[in-house]
Amino acid sequence: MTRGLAFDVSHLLAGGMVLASFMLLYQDRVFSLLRVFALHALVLALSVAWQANVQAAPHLYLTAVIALAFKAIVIPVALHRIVVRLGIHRQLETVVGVGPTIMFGMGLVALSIAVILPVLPDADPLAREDLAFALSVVLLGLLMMISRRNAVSQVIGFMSLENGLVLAATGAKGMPLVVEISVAFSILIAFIVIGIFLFRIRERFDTVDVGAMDSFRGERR
Amino acid sequence: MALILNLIVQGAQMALVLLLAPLLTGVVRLMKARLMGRRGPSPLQPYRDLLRLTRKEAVLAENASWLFRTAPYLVFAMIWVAASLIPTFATGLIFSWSADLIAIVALLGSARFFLALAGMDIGTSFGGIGSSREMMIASLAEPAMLMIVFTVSLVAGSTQLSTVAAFMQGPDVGLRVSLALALIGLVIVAIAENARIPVDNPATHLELTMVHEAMVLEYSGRHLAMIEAASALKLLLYVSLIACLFAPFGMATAAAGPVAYAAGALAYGGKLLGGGLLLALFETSIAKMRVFRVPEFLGVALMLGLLGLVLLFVTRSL
Amino acid sequence: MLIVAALAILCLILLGLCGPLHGRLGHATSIAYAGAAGATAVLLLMGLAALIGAAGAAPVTASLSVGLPWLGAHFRIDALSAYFMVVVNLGGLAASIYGIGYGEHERQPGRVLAFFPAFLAGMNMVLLADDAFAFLLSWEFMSLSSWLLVVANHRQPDNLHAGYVYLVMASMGTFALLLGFGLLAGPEGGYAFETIRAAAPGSGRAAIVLALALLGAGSKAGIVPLHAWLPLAHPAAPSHVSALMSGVMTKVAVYGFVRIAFDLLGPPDWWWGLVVLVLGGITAVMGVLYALMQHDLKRLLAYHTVENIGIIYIGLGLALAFQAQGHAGVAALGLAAGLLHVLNHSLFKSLLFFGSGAVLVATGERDMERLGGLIHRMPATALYFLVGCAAISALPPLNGFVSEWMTFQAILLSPQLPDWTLRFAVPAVGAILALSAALAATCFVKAFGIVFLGRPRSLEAAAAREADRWQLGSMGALAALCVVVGVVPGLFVDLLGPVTQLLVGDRLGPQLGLPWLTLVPVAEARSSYNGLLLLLFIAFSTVAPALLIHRYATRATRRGALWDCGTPTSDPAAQYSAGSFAQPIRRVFGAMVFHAREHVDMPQPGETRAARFHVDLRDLAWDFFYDPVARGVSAVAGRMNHLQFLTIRRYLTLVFGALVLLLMVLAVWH
Amino acid sequence: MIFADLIQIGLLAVPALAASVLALLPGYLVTARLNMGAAAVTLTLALLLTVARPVPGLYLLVDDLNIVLIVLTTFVGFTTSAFSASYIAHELEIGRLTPAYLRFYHAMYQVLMFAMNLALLANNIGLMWVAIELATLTTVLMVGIYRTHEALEAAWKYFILGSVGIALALFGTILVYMAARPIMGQGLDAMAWTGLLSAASGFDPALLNLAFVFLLLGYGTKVGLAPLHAWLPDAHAEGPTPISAVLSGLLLNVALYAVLRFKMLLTANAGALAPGPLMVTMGLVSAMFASFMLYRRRDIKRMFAYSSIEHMGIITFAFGMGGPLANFAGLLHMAMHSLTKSAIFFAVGHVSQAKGTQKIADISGLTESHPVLGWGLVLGVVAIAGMPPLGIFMSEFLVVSSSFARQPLLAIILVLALLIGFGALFLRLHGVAFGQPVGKSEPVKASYVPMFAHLGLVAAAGVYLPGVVVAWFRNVAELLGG
Repeated sequence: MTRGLAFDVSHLLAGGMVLASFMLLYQDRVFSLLRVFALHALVLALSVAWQANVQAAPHLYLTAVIALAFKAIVIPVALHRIVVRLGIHRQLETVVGVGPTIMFGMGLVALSIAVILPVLPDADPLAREDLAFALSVVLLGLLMMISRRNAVSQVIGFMSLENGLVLAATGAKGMPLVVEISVAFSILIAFIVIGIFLFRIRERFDTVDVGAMDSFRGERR
Repeated sequence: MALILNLIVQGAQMALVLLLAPLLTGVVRLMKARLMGRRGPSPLQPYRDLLRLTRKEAVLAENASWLFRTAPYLVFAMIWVAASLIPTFATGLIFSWSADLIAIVALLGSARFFLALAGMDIGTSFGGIGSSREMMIASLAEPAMLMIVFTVSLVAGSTQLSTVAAFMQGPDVGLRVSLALALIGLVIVAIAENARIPVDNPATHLELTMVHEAMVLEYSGRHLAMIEAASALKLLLYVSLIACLFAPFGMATAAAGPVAYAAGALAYGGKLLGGGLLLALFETSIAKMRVFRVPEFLGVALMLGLLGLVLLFVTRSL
Repeated sequence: MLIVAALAILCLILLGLCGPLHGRLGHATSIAYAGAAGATAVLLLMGLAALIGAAGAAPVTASLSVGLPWLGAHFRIDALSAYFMVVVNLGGLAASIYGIGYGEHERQPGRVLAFFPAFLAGMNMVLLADDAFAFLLSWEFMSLSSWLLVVANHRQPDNLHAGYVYLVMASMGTFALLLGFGLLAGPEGGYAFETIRAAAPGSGRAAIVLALALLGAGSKAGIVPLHAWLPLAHPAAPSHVSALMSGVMTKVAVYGFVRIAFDLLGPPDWWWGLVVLVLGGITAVMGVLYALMQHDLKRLLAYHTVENIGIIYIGLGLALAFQAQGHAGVAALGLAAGLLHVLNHSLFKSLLFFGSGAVLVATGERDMERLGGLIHRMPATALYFLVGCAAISALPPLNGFVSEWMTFQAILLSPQLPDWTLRFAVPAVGAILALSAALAATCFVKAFGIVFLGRPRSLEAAAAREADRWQLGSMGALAALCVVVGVVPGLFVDLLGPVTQLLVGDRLGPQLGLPWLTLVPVAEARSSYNGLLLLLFIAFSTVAPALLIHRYATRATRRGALWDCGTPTSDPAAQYSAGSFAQPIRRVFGAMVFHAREHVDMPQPGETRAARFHVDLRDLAWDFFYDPVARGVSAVAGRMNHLQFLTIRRYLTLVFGALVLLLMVLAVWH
Repeated sequence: MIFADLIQIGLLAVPALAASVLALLPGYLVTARLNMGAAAVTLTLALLLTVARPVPGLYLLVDDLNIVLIVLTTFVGFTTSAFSASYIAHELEIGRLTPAYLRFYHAMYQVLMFAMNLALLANNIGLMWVAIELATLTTVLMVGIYRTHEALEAAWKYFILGSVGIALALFGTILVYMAARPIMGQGLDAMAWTGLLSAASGFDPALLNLAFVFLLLGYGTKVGLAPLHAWLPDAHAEGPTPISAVLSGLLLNVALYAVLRFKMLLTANAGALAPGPLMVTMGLVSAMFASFMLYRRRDIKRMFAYSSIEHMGIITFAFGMGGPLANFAGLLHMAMHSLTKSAIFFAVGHVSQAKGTQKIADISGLTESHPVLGWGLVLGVVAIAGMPPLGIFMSEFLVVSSSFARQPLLAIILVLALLIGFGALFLRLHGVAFGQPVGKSEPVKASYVPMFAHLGLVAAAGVYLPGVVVAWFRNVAELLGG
């Protein structure tokens, strides 16, 4: 296996994740958002699997499987059902328009590249490129969380952020505990999803229940 | 022996001021009357008044306290001490160094303090008015006086009156703007402090603008006598002070002997007469002002004093 | 010597236990105050011994391995601290004795007992401290304990407000001093005063430290415009504590300033004196003007403390100015004047506060408009209070006059200064000093006249009872001391010799050997003052005429109704009131200094309601400084408060913003 | 050294075991005592650790820096368990907590102790991250334990913000590993503190910088630095008071400990960005912000939570300034703040039980109605406001004075923040502790021992620090460097 191929494929997959992140930002319907996220997770699973292959680290396959099964299938399906069950708005409510959001996202990508650039290239070009993409995915995930008002899209944002973390972790050659961390994160996300379901968060992250809680937020005014 | 002699001279000074004070008041009254075209009382009338008052029964208000009864004596004593500390016919008396010019000003302040308190003791509205206005006037007159003291002391390099008088007699004085300003200021202060026209009118009662008389309204008999004597002494004090500072000629020096002392006493008498005349002239030619014009009047004195002082500081450096 | 002092201080702190034990322990009040009196007496003796022995001897030093770990706590008694120990413990002793009687009237004595000895201990510790940490620790401990004393009577909202303002100002002052010491100690942390003295700061640094010292020690002392807390806090405390705070704690603040400005900072620049002088002048005149306008007896006294602090600072400023020009002798005069006034003020201000406490106990009133005629019901208190009034008004032959006289003498020597600004400033300050002295007399004619003279303005005042023997004893002793210091000032000026020697390198000539105990600061030809002779003269001239008249004229006296120009009224309300007494002065200075506004509400003819007259006075420091600051903080706090009510998404936006910002910093940094 | 290793394991095993046992046991008295007992054993083990220090292993490490915090953590853990015993009894009595939740509460308490011990002991940056995440999740669950709307919302907010923080910290951790790998090779070695520190000078500075930004923000969220603080006040206010005490007193410290460790890495690398200015800025922003926020608080626990933000800001500032004095002050402040703030929360817990409210406006005259409690609270606030002779005065003295000589402007900003905070604290204290007592006022059956033990220690430390402790702190201050 040539080094060039390994580089190109992982580059392609990481770039694919950034693209998927932008697609997430572009969506304005809940269900299509869920589908795009499944795609996001799928690309991640592929990327992780490719890293497992390249680094000859079989335990990474486990991570890939988790990503595929949990994030690409279980979570989207579960969220889909929650949306239906709780009667959540299918329309995504944005804070600023999609256009500016995407422009801002571009800026974030540029920023990630700018901060990664000074990293010495002799370290590991693979890691370096991966890192820039992972950082972009993380920042875009955060952007997703803050630019949408719906709880579901915020969860999706958080998960895409976390996908970026896994991408970075797998890109770091020989990093221990990657599997454990991805498991831990999956549990975290499960908590969030369960939380949304239990506390019946319909519209926003902000309140646990509609109505009474709106006035609260810490101290009654 | 020298000590006893010195003590005698000092005693003579005390007696002299005490004896001359009512006369000065009488002379001023007489001259004022003459200037106004009246015959006027004899210059000895104040002596008779005082003697009469001391022999009369004192009437005290029911709620008069011990302070009311002691204050006249205290006031009299303080002004008397202050007056005897000012060189009259001779400089360098034995106790002259026990209080300098600043202390003399402060002694007058003490006297005023107790008099003002006595004015409030009975709890009448007139007493309060008098005390309040007296203190207001004093609050401005005293700093003005101190500024003048400063000016004079800086010129002479001392706050000791004897030294100052000796210096003023000497050749180093010259004509100075500062001293002229100080003289004007001192006259203004003297007028205000002695409750003379235009600040106050010593001859009137039952006028809402009165100051000093309102304060002592409740006094009678021997207490009133002490207060009257103290007022007379105070007038004498200011005249002697002005004479000592700005017309120190004729004064005997320390331990100069009886002849010099007698000459000094004569000169002193002349100065008092002159001062009394000027005062009477001034008083007859001016009208009484409203009480709330007084601060402005005294403000002028304060400004003059300060101006003189600053000029002095500045010219000294040139 | 330091060990004994330390033990006495420890005793004081332990005495605080009487507070919580009050109720379980019989006589807790007496034990606490008697113990405090004993301890302060020991400390007083220590101070005196140190001061007398300070002439040629090296200062006593000691260090303990407490406080900052690698530094330890350093203590030292030199002439300066010994002198202030005398002042502080004299006041403390008097207050403790007074407290034995006064404490019985306390509503919640535990709250006072617990902190009163600690307050005394704190002040003594400040004087002994010889490193920045120990100094500030004691300083702030002093603030802390006095704050608790101010809020001892905590059920009155006014007291709480006073305590709050006090504590915040005290803390501001401590921080200022902390910064100052930080600058002096340098980044390596040479906090010992020994180290600081050795490493003289450059002129720029010294200037900053001086400013901070003025801010820190000045706020504690009550320099205008940092005085705002003082008239609130001092009256709020129980009266013997008011006496301590006003008479003694402000002196500890002066000590702090002297220690920094004269001892630690090295040789002064020429303009230091100017700044201190001008501040002192403003403080003196503003203090007394505000005092004149007060109708609350204790608040009047508190404002008057501000004036006296101004006088002390004028003395210190003169000393600094002269020292900068190398006139050590005159500097010693200015310093001695300031420091003597420290002692004097502590004596008469304590006395006056004790008197006001006695009045408070007897009538339950602090409002002068409801008092009057107390001289009949409380003759001894009245006499002592009168002595205090006369002394604070700088009347000869009492002590207040001596220190002001010395200050004037120092001012009169100022043509020796070469600098122009100083030449203009010094006479102006002299005028201000003269003005404030005269106004002080007015102020205390009002205080004594309204409270003790005239007829009672309320039933409480009419039913007043004389104070008990402890209170009277304490007041009597202070009054006697006022006379003693006024009559033999030479003794005390001599005591100050080692102090000025230490600080400006020169001292006034020995005074005690002079004939008739005269005070001659510079030369006899220049100026001299003899309180003793003056007292004798006055006594003679008072007694002799009185005797003569009684003997040879008449001593007949008749009591009758008051005359009042023929229109007497029996209603005490017709008397001159405190407000009307101050009215002429208010008209002269009112609009300028107090923003005074008079509102007259006169009913139309035929209406039956009463006419109303209301005067609105403002303290400019509040208007121009404190209120805006408070409003500013409140406004910012209100603005920021929205951040408590954001949605989670917005909080996330903040996180995101911080992240992006930091990343951009990183990108730019390369 | 087997003995020392055993102790080290015990420090983790005891809370873990206790947690599993407590999760099963019913009954208030037994569980509360067991909880205390376990905390006591942990404390004893921690104290033993100071004598017998184990050799650093692959996963665990005991050195000068963390031993201080371990002892502190276990001590406060123990005293809080004692406080919790009397606090929870009252909560059960009034029915705010049910026995089922009690089991959960005690188990979670021990899990939290386990997680914090693990975070402090970890010799592996990944392990530390896991431990802090665990601690966060545990506290999230505890904050929401009352199941009121407010509590749930606070927990939710904490959870979401904490999760994002955790994610950022993980990214930073990965970056550190990436920076270390070229030098130290793959595997666990490249994540162990022992190795990282000595080799840090050869790491890629750009990667380290990037890592630090993420770590500062990630763990900074846990520290409660503004503007990442939002979860903190609500979590403190709505959870059970013992948890507020542990949160403020310990968890914030643990998170700050993590930041400090990474700061040391950066300091050791010549090419990397100086971490000081970043920390100084965040510290100042936090202190200033929190000081202003103190003014408008109406809930007493939330107010003291903001005060914690302020103090974390001060500590971060101190460490950011660096140098032996400021570092010493920072460490001292950490210890003193833990003790004081938890003591305050003990007092506040009893107060809110006695008055039946946490609203400041409804509490007044405490020193009269509940003298011991009231004066305890006054002492606590006096201590936290930095007045002598209490410990925080010493640390603030050192921070302010040493930084003014170096960076006058920064010191002035800090002083302003301190002063503004001071004003707010005493404004509220006056209302709470003094004045006419109003409202309901039940006698409290409280154990004051933990509160006064803490305050006693703080008071003693303000006057005298034992030589051992000083030597310790100075060592660590030296380690932390500029």
